[in-house]
Amino acid sequence: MIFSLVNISLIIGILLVLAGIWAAITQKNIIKIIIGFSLFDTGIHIIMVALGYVKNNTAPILDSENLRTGTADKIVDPIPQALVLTAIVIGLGVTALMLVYALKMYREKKSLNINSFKDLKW
Amino acid sequence: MDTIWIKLLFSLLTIFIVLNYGLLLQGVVRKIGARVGRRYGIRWYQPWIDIIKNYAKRTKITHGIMYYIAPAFRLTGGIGLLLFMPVIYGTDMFSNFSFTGDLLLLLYFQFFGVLGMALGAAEGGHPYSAMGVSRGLAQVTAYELTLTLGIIAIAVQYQTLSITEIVAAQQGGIANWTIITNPLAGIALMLAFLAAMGRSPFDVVIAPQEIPIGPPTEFHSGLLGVLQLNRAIFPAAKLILFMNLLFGGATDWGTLIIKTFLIYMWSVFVGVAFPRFRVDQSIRWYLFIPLIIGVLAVLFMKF
Amino acid sequence: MILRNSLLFLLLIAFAAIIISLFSTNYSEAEQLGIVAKHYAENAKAEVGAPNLVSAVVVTYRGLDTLGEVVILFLTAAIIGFMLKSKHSVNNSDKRIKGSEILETAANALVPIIILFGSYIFINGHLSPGGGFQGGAVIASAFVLLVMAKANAKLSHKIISFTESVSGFSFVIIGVLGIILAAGFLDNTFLPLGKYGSIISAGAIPIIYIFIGLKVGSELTSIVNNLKESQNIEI
Amino acid sequence: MVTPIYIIVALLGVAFALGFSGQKQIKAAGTLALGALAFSLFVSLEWLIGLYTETYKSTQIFTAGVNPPFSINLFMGTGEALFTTLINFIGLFGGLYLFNKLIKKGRSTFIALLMLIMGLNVVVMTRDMFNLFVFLEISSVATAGLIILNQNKKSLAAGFKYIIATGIIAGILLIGIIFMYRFTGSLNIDDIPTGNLLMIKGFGTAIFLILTSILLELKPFPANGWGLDVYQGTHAGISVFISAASGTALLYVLYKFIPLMSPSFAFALSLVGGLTFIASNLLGLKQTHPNRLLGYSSIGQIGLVVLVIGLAPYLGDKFEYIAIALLGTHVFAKAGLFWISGIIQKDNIRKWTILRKNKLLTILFGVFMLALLGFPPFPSFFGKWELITELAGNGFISWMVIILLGSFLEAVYLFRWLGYILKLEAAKKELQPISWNKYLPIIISAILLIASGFGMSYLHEHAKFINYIPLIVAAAFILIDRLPVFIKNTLAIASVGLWYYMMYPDLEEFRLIFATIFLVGGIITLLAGYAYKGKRQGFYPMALIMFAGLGGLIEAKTTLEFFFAWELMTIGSYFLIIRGKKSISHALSYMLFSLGGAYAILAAFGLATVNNTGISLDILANLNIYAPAIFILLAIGFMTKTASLGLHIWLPGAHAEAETDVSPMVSAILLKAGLFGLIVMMIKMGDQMIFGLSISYFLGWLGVFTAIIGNLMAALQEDAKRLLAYSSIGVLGYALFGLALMSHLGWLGATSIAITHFMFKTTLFLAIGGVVWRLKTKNMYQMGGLIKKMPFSFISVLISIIVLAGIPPLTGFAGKWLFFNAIMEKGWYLQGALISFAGVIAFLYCFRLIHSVFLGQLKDEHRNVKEAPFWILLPQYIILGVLIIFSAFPNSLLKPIGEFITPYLPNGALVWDGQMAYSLYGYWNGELIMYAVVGIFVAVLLWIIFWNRKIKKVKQFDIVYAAERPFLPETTHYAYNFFAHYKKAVGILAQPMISNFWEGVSEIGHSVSDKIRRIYNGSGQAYLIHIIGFIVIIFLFTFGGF
Repeated sequence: MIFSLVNISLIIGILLVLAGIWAAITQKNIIKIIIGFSLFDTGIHIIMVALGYVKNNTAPILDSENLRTGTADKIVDPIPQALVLTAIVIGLGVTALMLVYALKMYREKKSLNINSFKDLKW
Repeated sequence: MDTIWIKLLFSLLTIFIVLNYGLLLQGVVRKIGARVGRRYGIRWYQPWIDIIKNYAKRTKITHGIMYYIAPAFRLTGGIGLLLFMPVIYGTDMFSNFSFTGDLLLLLYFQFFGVLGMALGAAEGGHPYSAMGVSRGLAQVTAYELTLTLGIIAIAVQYQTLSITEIVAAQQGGIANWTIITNPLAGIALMLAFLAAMGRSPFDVVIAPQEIPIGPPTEFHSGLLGVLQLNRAIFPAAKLILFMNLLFGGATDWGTLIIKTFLIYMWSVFVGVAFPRFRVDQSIRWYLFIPLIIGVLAVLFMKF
Repeated sequence: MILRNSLLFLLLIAFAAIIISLFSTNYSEAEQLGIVAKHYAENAKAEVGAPNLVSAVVVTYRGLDTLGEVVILFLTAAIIGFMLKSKHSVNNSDKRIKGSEILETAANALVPIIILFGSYIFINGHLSPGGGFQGGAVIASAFVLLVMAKANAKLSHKIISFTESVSGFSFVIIGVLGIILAAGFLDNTFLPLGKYGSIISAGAIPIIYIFIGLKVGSELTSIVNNLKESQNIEI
Repeated sequence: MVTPIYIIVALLGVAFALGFSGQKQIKAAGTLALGALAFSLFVSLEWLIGLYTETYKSTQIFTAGVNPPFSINLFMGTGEALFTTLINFIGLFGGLYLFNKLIKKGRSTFIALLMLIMGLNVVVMTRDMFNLFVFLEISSVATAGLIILNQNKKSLAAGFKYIIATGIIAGILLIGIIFMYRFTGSLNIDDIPTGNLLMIKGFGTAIFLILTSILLELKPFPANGWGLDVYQGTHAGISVFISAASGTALLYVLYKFIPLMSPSFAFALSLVGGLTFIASNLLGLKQTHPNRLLGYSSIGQIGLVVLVIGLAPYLGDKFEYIAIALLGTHVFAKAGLFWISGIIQKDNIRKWTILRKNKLLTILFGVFMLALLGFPPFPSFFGKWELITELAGNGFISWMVIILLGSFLEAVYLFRWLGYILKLEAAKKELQPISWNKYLPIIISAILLIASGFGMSYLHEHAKFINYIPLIVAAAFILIDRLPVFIKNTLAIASVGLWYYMMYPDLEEFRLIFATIFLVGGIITLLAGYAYKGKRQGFYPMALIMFAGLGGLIEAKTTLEFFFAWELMTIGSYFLIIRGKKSISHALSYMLFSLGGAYAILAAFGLATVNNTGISLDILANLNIYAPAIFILLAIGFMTKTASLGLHIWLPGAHAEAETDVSPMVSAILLKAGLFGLIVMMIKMGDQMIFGLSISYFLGWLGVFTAIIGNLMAALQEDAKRLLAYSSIGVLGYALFGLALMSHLGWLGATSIAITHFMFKTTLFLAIGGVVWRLKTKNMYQMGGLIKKMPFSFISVLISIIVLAGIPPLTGFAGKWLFFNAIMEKGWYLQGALISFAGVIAFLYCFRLIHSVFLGQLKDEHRNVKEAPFWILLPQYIILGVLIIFSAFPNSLLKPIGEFITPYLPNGALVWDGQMAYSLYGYWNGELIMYAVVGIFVAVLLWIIFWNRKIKKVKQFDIVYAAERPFLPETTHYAYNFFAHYKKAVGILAQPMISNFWEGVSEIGHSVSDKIRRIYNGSGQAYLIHIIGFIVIIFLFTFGGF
């Protein structure tokens, strides 16, 4: 099954990562670069979740039914989900910081072109 | 203890003979030079007269302490060179103080007088004196190289630095003379000899037309007399050195006088035939042909 | 430019190749849980007592990570506050056009409901999908709505930062209580685990989640609030 | 014992609690924050001490009450304790340093600081990979917050570049971690199976991504533009955290991951580290912004540690020692330098002259800089030593070259900077008053650097035998720097004398000779110091450091001690040289040549340990591998000090510009250290062959040309001290030639020249220095006629030049005579002739010197000049007395030396008969010659005096002058361009070809640097491209794509 849900998510995740990087290394507009970074992050998150999937298993919430039927291990891996939660929040924080930076930079130079900020070099 | 006094006596005798011989040589050579130039020239005894005249002068002046000491240095250099050398081979007494040092001592001691002279001349404060010294020293460096190469070649040839032994090895006929047995070294040394004698074309040091007489410009009266004494002894001593190195030395005063006179003639002939070099010219000349010959002489001895 | 972009594209392809090489051998969908996950599935009930395994992992097993992520938000909020701190008085009148009547009224109606919903999410975080972060984000959205809808709405920095600090500080205290009263930092079992599946169960998890919710909510609010206020400054 | 988890608790708790405070209680809040940092430092320090003294045991710290890998665990071992201590130290003192600034900016900055330090602590301690990611992100975000402490367009741009770069890097780390989890089912580092995992496809890539992103965080070349921009853009106080704290933590992470590395990745790592080290130091050459420059240096240092980590498997149990020594130095020194930079706040290193208004800070700057460059007694010295030794042991010659070259480049810009600070025209403005909280961190860093240096040497199996007492005595002179010269000079003489006295019983052979030159010579030259008035601040510590080094060379029993002393001597003499006027460029080139030489020596000593046991100097005697290379390297090293041709260009300026009594120290004494080294080397190693040719044969020729060119250049100088300096080059050329002869007479000649050169060069430099002292000019054509004003100086010069020129009857002739005999014996006739040619050239400058200065025409403005000060004359006459004795009784000098040489080179020794010396070829009696010459001279002189007793003294201008009277001494004194004709004839030899060559080398270096640094074009985007490209290249490298 190449086109299983997991594989599709993985492919989309990878594509997002690549698209994000592409945006980050080609776009001149700082906001677009930040969007690229966001895409990159999101791609990684999708990959993370997809990797945690275990075939045919359910959400990692052990309600009484699971426990009763003794199928406690018939769940998908909770760890990537926990990790992705953390990663999302971190990504959120970083993105917010980037945006505020962009805001301040715009106020300094009235420009959002990344090439306007080359005062420091060599 | 007696031997020391006898030695001293013989030393004085040596000095006396060489001094008079040097003065005579001076007169004769000037005469020859004049005749070649179709002039009448001086009388042969003129050098004696000059010295006496200088000593007889009543006005005596000095520019300072070094000016005063310099002639002493100069004459010490001349006499020392003479006395540190075996003048007559085979006689203990006319070998004077040659037992205290070898060829190298002579090689370096000749600068003792030069240095003193230079210092005195400089104290005189005359720019020509300093110019003369500057030229002289520059020229010395050039021919010293050739001279050293020649001496090394000879020292290697005889495996000794002792002049007495070098002369000893040349005894027994012309065929044993270094100039024959080691012609390259001989030529190198004879080329160096030209400048060592300070005659034309290497007489820019005292070049009379440009810087009156160079270093001694400021000297006169008795001090100049001392220098004149040295000018008699010093060349004679050098002649004896070259004779010892190249022409088998001398076993008696007659041979010495004939040999040194002939050796001197070599520089005299060159001198009357060639015009004066500028200093840089003479340096370049010495650093070219004589240097090559010298190097060849040394390489020849090595391989 | 084209040359540059094609070179960059080549670079991207190369990078893609690296990513894809992660899947190169023996990659297949997982058939079963790994050791750690399996341990959680089997022992979480006894050790943590939260049905929502993700919450169990987030709050307890990997509590330190969670503390870290709270820190990041806290830090981001602080830095943003620092960066946007206006030198001018905040009391400059808002130059924006006032929100419409409908928007304001709807906002007034919705904000309490959204806050309630958010609280529900974090209070039930150990039982059902959800948790402090999610709940906090929902609460923050209420304030975003408020700030967006009402031109003159002023949120008190003091209250926000007080909430932030109290909840953060309490989180740490609870963590330390874990060391003192139970087996280690952030151990939730210093409170009784209670009845499995009920609201008041799973030891300290609900409490932590409440603080996280408050903290996340106040921090996100603070970020938005700061951004909004900074608009008043000259551009 | 406090559980390390409380570090987190304290920092976090306080950070959260800071939220309660308003702007009014900010001071209290800040103090609380510092308290938390101090608490963290206390905890980690307690653990460090506990673990070191083995009262504590390494501990796992579990969280959540569950065992790993099911929960996150931290680990506290010696490494963690050490690294967290370093980080918390920087945290506390960095915070203290920035305290006022942070208070002004508000509580958020304290929060960021606390979180940064907390994040780094956890990064060091954690054993969980995802946890590592989270806390790395915390520290990144906190750093991004701190970067904009001063909000301006520079810091904003820099911060943005930083945040996008670290964002991408963190993302890649995250990808690696999640796949790692996917493959192993655990996030715990300890659960990852070890072995050559990189070879497993997929899994290998995951590990690769983790390792590479950690590596990228360490700012490897060329993917480090973002880091550099941050160093330049942000406040220096913040750079401290980035450079010292973050770098330290990440290096530890890399260290934790060592078990995961495959050999190919380790190799890539070392390659990247090496490249970073060399490239960033190269790029530093063109940099003028102090913070960016420190950034280059910082990145370079971290690159070096990365290199060490990459080579860890080969370094064996020395690995930790090396890494800690290098890293510890980096942390303290870089923090100190950045802190100082924060005080100075100038954006160009040329404007740093303001620093020298503050003596304490200047000293501290010097301490940090020397520590960075691996000078003793700082830890990096021992680290570098061990590193080079271990690399040599593994046959990693190219690594050695890279490390030494990189260090050298670093020295170029750091010493240039130091030179600017010390000598560039001073700024008018005063330094702002500095509050104690800025001083304290800097001072403590310096103290810790020194202390850790002693600590490292105590831990080292060989270094613990190093004699630190002379160094401590020298350092003590810094404390009494405010006392007048008279007291300090007396104390200095006493301490040098005492040392010689204590050393004396152990001295034998060459060590006796050179110890006497170094220390007794030192005392004699120090006597001249009494001539100085006032305090002469800074002179005595440096002079004594130099003497400590020189004495240390004598005392050295091991290669380590020797090198230690060598470096000490170099640094002391550098500071002496830079004290001179206009010495800025000369001191720099002195230092660079010395360092180049020192590195050659270091490399040689490293190579010598291969297949050998121990590091005693005797190992040089039984080398079984690399012997010719070692010989050449050592020779090059020592010849930088003897200033042999090609390595001499530093000397003339350095010696000429030095102070009156420093010139003899650095010329007459210091140069002998090179000779001593050569002698030690040749005694141990004999001659070596390369491609069937004897190396000493080349050294012989080198000596010949050095002598000729040195003397020729001396003859063409206008500056009297420069003339003497070139003369030193020439004379040491003779000495080198003599040593290269490798025969009894050659060595005898060389040694006697070494001794006489010490004597006549001391008197010459002091005499000429005395003249310069009075006349305030060094140009000879501006002097003249001084014999009447300074007769004692004149006599001293006169006797010295007669010795120098080698004219009988003085002792200089001994050298000439010995050489001639030696070359006859050896068969080096051409060389011999050329050496004597050089000797004749020496007449030129000897005469020029004495004529232009003392004879000729006295200038009007010098008519009231006084004789040189008594204390400058005294040492000259002491030496002259000894010279005369040696001249009259040559066997008193030569016989003992001959006996010292005989054990090593028995053939061709002189035969003595009283004062009569017989060689194979000739003979020489110094005593009789002396009597004869003096006898003739006195007789002639008496006669002259008698005959001219009525002589009249005339005035200066009473000379024969073409019927005119000259009236200006300036136009009458023939001195300027004295040997114009000689220049015309042989000037081609006097072209500055070698200077041009070295200038060309420097120019190429700087151009290359300028070209390469253009890759940092300032665009954050370009930096992202570098990062991606870096990953791709390292991937290809690791997995054999190349």
